[in-house]
Amino acid sequence: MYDKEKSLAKDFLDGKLSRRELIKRFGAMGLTASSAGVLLNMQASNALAADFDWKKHSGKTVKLLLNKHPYTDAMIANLDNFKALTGMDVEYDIFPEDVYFDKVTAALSSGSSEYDAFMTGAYMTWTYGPAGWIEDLNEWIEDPEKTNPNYAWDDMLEGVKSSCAWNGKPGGELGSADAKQWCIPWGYEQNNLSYNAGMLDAAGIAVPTNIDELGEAAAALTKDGVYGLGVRGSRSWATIHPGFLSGYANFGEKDLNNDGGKLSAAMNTDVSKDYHSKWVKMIQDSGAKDWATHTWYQVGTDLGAGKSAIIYDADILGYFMNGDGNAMGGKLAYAPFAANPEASAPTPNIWIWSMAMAKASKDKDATWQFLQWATGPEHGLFGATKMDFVNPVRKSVWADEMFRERLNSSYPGYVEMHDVSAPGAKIHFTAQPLFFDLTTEWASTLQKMVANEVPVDEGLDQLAESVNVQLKDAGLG
Amino acid sequence: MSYLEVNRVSKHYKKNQVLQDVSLDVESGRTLVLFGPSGAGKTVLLRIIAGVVEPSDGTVFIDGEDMAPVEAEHRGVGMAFQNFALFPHMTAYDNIASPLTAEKLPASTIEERVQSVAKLLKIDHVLAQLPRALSNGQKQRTALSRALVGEPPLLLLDDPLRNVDAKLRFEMRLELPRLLSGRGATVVYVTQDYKEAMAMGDKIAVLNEGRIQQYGTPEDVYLRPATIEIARLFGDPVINLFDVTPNQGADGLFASLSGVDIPLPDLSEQIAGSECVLAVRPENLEFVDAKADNAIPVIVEAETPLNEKVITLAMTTGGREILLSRPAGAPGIASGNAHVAIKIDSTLMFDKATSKLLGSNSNESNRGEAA
Amino acid sequence: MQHVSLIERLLRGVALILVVVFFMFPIVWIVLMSFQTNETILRVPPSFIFEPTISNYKALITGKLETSAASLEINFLRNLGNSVLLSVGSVALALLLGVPAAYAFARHKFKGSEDIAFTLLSFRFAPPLLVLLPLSLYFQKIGLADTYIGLIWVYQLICLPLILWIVRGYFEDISPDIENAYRIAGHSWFSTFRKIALPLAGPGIAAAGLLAFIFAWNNFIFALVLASADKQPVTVGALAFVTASGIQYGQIAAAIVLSIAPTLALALYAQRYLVEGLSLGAVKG
Amino acid sequence: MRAYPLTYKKLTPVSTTASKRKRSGFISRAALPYVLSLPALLVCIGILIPFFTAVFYSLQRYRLSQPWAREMNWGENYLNFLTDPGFWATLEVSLLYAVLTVGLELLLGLAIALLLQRRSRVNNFVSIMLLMPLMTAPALAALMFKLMTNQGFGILSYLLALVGVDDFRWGSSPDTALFTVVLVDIWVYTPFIMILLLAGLRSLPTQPFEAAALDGVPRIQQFFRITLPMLTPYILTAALFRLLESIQQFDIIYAMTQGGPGDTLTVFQVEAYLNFFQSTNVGRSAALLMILWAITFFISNIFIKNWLRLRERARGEA
Repeated sequence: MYDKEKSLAKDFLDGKLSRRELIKRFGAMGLTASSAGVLLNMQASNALAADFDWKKHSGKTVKLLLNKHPYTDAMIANLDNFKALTGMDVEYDIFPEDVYFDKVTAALSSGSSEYDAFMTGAYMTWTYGPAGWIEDLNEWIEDPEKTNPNYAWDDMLEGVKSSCAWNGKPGGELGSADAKQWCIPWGYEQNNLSYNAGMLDAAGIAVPTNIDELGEAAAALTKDGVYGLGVRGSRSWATIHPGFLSGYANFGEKDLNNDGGKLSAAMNTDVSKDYHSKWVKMIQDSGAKDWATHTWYQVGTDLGAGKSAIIYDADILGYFMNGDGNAMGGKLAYAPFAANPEASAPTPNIWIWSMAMAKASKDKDATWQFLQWATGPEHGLFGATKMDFVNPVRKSVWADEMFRERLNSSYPGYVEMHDVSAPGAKIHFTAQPLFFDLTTEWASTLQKMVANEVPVDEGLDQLAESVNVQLKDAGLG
Repeated sequence: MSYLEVNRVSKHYKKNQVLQDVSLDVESGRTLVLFGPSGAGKTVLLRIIAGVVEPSDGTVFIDGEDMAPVEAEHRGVGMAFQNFALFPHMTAYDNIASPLTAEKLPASTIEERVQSVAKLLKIDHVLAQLPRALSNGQKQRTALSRALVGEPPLLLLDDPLRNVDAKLRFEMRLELPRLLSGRGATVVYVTQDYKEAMAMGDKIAVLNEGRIQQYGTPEDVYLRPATIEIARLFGDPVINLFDVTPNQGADGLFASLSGVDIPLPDLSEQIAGSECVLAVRPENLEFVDAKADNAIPVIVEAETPLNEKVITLAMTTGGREILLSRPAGAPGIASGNAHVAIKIDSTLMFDKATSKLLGSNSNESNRGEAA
Repeated sequence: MQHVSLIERLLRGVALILVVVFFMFPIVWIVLMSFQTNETILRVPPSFIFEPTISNYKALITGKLETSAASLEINFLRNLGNSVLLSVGSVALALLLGVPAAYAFARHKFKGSEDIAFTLLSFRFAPPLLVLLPLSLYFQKIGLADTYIGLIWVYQLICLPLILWIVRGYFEDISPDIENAYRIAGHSWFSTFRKIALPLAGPGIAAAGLLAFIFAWNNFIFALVLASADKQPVTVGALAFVTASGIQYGQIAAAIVLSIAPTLALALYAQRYLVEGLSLGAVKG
Repeated sequence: MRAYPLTYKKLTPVSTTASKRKRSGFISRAALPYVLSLPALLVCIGILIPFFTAVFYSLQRYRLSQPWAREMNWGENYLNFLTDPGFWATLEVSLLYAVLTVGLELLLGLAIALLLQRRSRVNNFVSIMLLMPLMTAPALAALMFKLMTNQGFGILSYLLALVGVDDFRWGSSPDTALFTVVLVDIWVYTPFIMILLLAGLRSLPTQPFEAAALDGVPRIQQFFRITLPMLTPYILTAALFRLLESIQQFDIIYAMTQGGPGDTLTVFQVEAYLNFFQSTNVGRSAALLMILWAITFFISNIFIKNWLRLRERARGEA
């Protein structure tokens, strides 16, 4: 690190320089905005150091298992600061997303102590937690000896934070008082609409505000080789959790009933059947032809390539597809979406990329040192403003003017969409260990419905019956 | 002193008995012929001697030493295979040189000895060729050269003339005894051809169904075959066999053949009244006048002149086929009715039930049987 | 050769062209794709006319790709190196272990040899997942997890039975007399094995080795389950271009091309062994 | 024929005296085969241990996410299959897939091998070209076909649309999913069969064909009466290798459709993989794989018995 740059950054933090002036001077020195950000963050980290013994685990190494993801890129870009701050070293293994979770399961189930911490989603902790592979992080968060005073745990978005906490009891409410913090939110995704503004304008179609309008709009937009609505459809839990469950939850529907710890299927109600019918028809009329193999990346690229008009999926897909490398880059817009016409606000189900600590880790305190930095406010702000660390999970980042401004300028409606739907955003699934069994079967049932292999109501009854059998089998029903 | 001794060797593969209690010995510098039909166990016995097959039971001694713990490569044996077994990826030269390279002899010595043996066998012009480029005769000579080149004290030749054409076989049959006798090696020679056996062997061991049937000099085997089977195998055309039941007459033993009473020579055994087989070699039958003693009436069916002899097929009145052989040029009858007589002193008598030769102490020369 | 009519020759020609088109088209298409940017790949209708770019290959080789959204770090060359190391190592070990064993099974019919040979072969057909998962536990305990040695060992599951089975057939096809002759000529069994059996079974060993190499190269799941990112082969590495910020189709294509190239080069080199070598030995009755 | 003068020099015999004879080496003759095969066996035994662990797992009620409920339930995982329609669907689609792919690949492979039988520059070149798909890892081949069948920019979808089939959904429709994965399988593995059969064809002796041609036997009959029977051992080997791999297919199906759409392609390994990695239901996963192993063992047993018999017969004739 160069002294000149360092002193500039220090001046800025001390209030001797304006931000504009700082960036100008950095620019004069040939630094890009993002590396300038790294420098800045470094100084901010140094400022942190005064209040907390960051050097306590100096010389130690933590090893991470990471998914190939912009969050990972952002973290690695800032990693030198962590090393400087703590004197620790960080090693990491990055796996492609297609195989990432299988790799995690393989590593954890083998009892490997190779990885101290890893990226995960909240759903996965419903397996990892009971299996005894990960730690309850409350132990560290609540210990002032181990957690720096500026960590600001309460700064985390409430719905996101509590979605990562579960008491381990099948059907137990997320974020309950006795819940264990299995992982720390890192970045998250709400499921709303991202759409091709040009296409909607050209067709004279208003942004749909409920599922019926969405169906109509999608049908009207399906023409000239473009299909109206992009949603996932592969035979996987991933098909259920984004738009589909967000809309489903908006009707007040649940996946499972919890009768005093006894779980049973709840997806064969009349309302659910109605919702399923609309969903299936929407895909049949205006979905991708190869919907049944679509995972998140086909949904995203099709929107980015101008092959679909609207997606009801993760907001960050729309975010990334608005970038320069895409045919439709800069032409996308965003809107919150409440599927139920009678609902007052959207209730997006969320996906949370989080960090968890492996129980097999040999030095958990040192690992926590890394985790609190990686999920702390400074790195969050750095990632959100300098890199593509969207969506951030901290209120303070969302309140940051520079961040809001940056989004508003190139991603119209994105911030508003987030603000509107954030209060209702949480995991709407019932936490229980059969999550993947049931959602995979659910996805498979949807595929059969879309292929007209089974009528919607019959399919749901069959699904419910099978789910009940499996729950009983596993001692949950 | 016997150089090679095979002592009560047996070999079986699972339940299949290939050799049973075989014993042999060959004196130093002599040639033993192992004779027998295919499947008799000759090749297996040879491999046991060479050390590439282990006997199930019994011992092989070479030069007085028990070979059981000695690997093939240390037995000092040269072997030529019926199928030649040349190394297909080596030139004829390297093939022949292989026993010498094993001895780690200097290249010049190897060269000299290979050339020498190749010249001897007239293949020195094809030494650079791979076996697939050689004619069958050249292959055979290469294989033989390979067996000879190391001057092994014991040579095992497994029917080396089997897979070569008739002309070459004829030539080699003349050539081989000279080659071998000059080298002072002890030889075990396997063949299915009785003439080869007679020509090559100082002694012949007749092997059949895994047992030694007879062990003796070529004359022994030809003149006093131990069994009907051996009598049939040795001799061309094949020996005539007549089922007879000898009776004791006033003048001694006689047998009735096509209604003619034929006097039989005296034998040590009492055979009167028991079923026997009278064996007469074709050359011991002759055409006679109808009035001659013991003339048997026959009808001549066909005559086949060969170079040095004439074979006649005739039928007795009882419907039995008999073969006669006479030197070419000797008088005979080409067709129609005729009479033949048996040179009675040259006949052989076998016990029909056991098929063993009667009237001779054949056991004496058959150690396999005696054991 | 029998007389072939003009019509038949014509039909044969057409059939041959169809076959070549069917099997080569995807490869050609992928090669073309590897010289395009995402933008031209995603163009409708697809077109054979485009401005070729080597940026995909450059990205793979330099390990860095700048996109609008993010700078991707790619370690594809490392994946390629891992594939080479794992495949070569596994085949070498499998040959080292398998050829002598195949020789033993072929030449020395010993008690239970047939059963052992069959058991070994049946491993080739055990579902890999079945052993892989418990194996990861044991590897953890004995320290073989995440090591090349451990991986090469597991790769024996694919390579060893294949080599054993094919090479054994070749040894059996060599007349025992040829080896006996060499022994009797005064050479030890080992020198017989080396100078006679090995050279004569050479084409078969080469063919079996080549097949084993292909199967090892194409394996996907072993390294994924058992090793860390720095030991992953190309089959896993090629998936790295699918990220939240977009799929790099051109690079996937370039990665596929690069991952086929080494095996193809090897196959070109050893082609005669493959066709001619397989015509003897195990495949034969 | 002239008799040769025996001018051969008398040289020192190779081994003369018994005392000089060396005994066998330190490895005795009986032990040799065991010594040679031992390393290979040891390596395999290392893989045997996990195998038995897997058998043990298959007899347990064992979910990683419910460690407290882990217990031996003996054959229950297997018994449950009897009443589990999912299992029977798995069995059916696995067998169907195997029979379809192997059958088609054998036909196609044989046809191509016959086309290329004659040694010529063109044929050799083509046979090398055809090796390329085999060199492509199935996982990557599936990826290639996924790109080519993409509804947006996929060349195959585009070409189909050009000829008027504009609603062909490849792996995304239950009607065409099986076709699609079988197509990929054929693309990857037909060259394997082709190369084995080509090797076989080229090694057939020519005499029977010449004799048949002289006798005026029509070529079709020559094929069925001579070529096919003589090629049988090759066909068996190729079929065995392919059948056992095909019934265990994972890479292609998982990469193309993850077993979907619906439950169309939930073959054994895909189902077992999902059972382990997503549901972490180790007991069921292991039991599924054990059944699969039993099937492959059974098939290979039959094949190899036949193969050995054919081999013996071929030896006997030789």
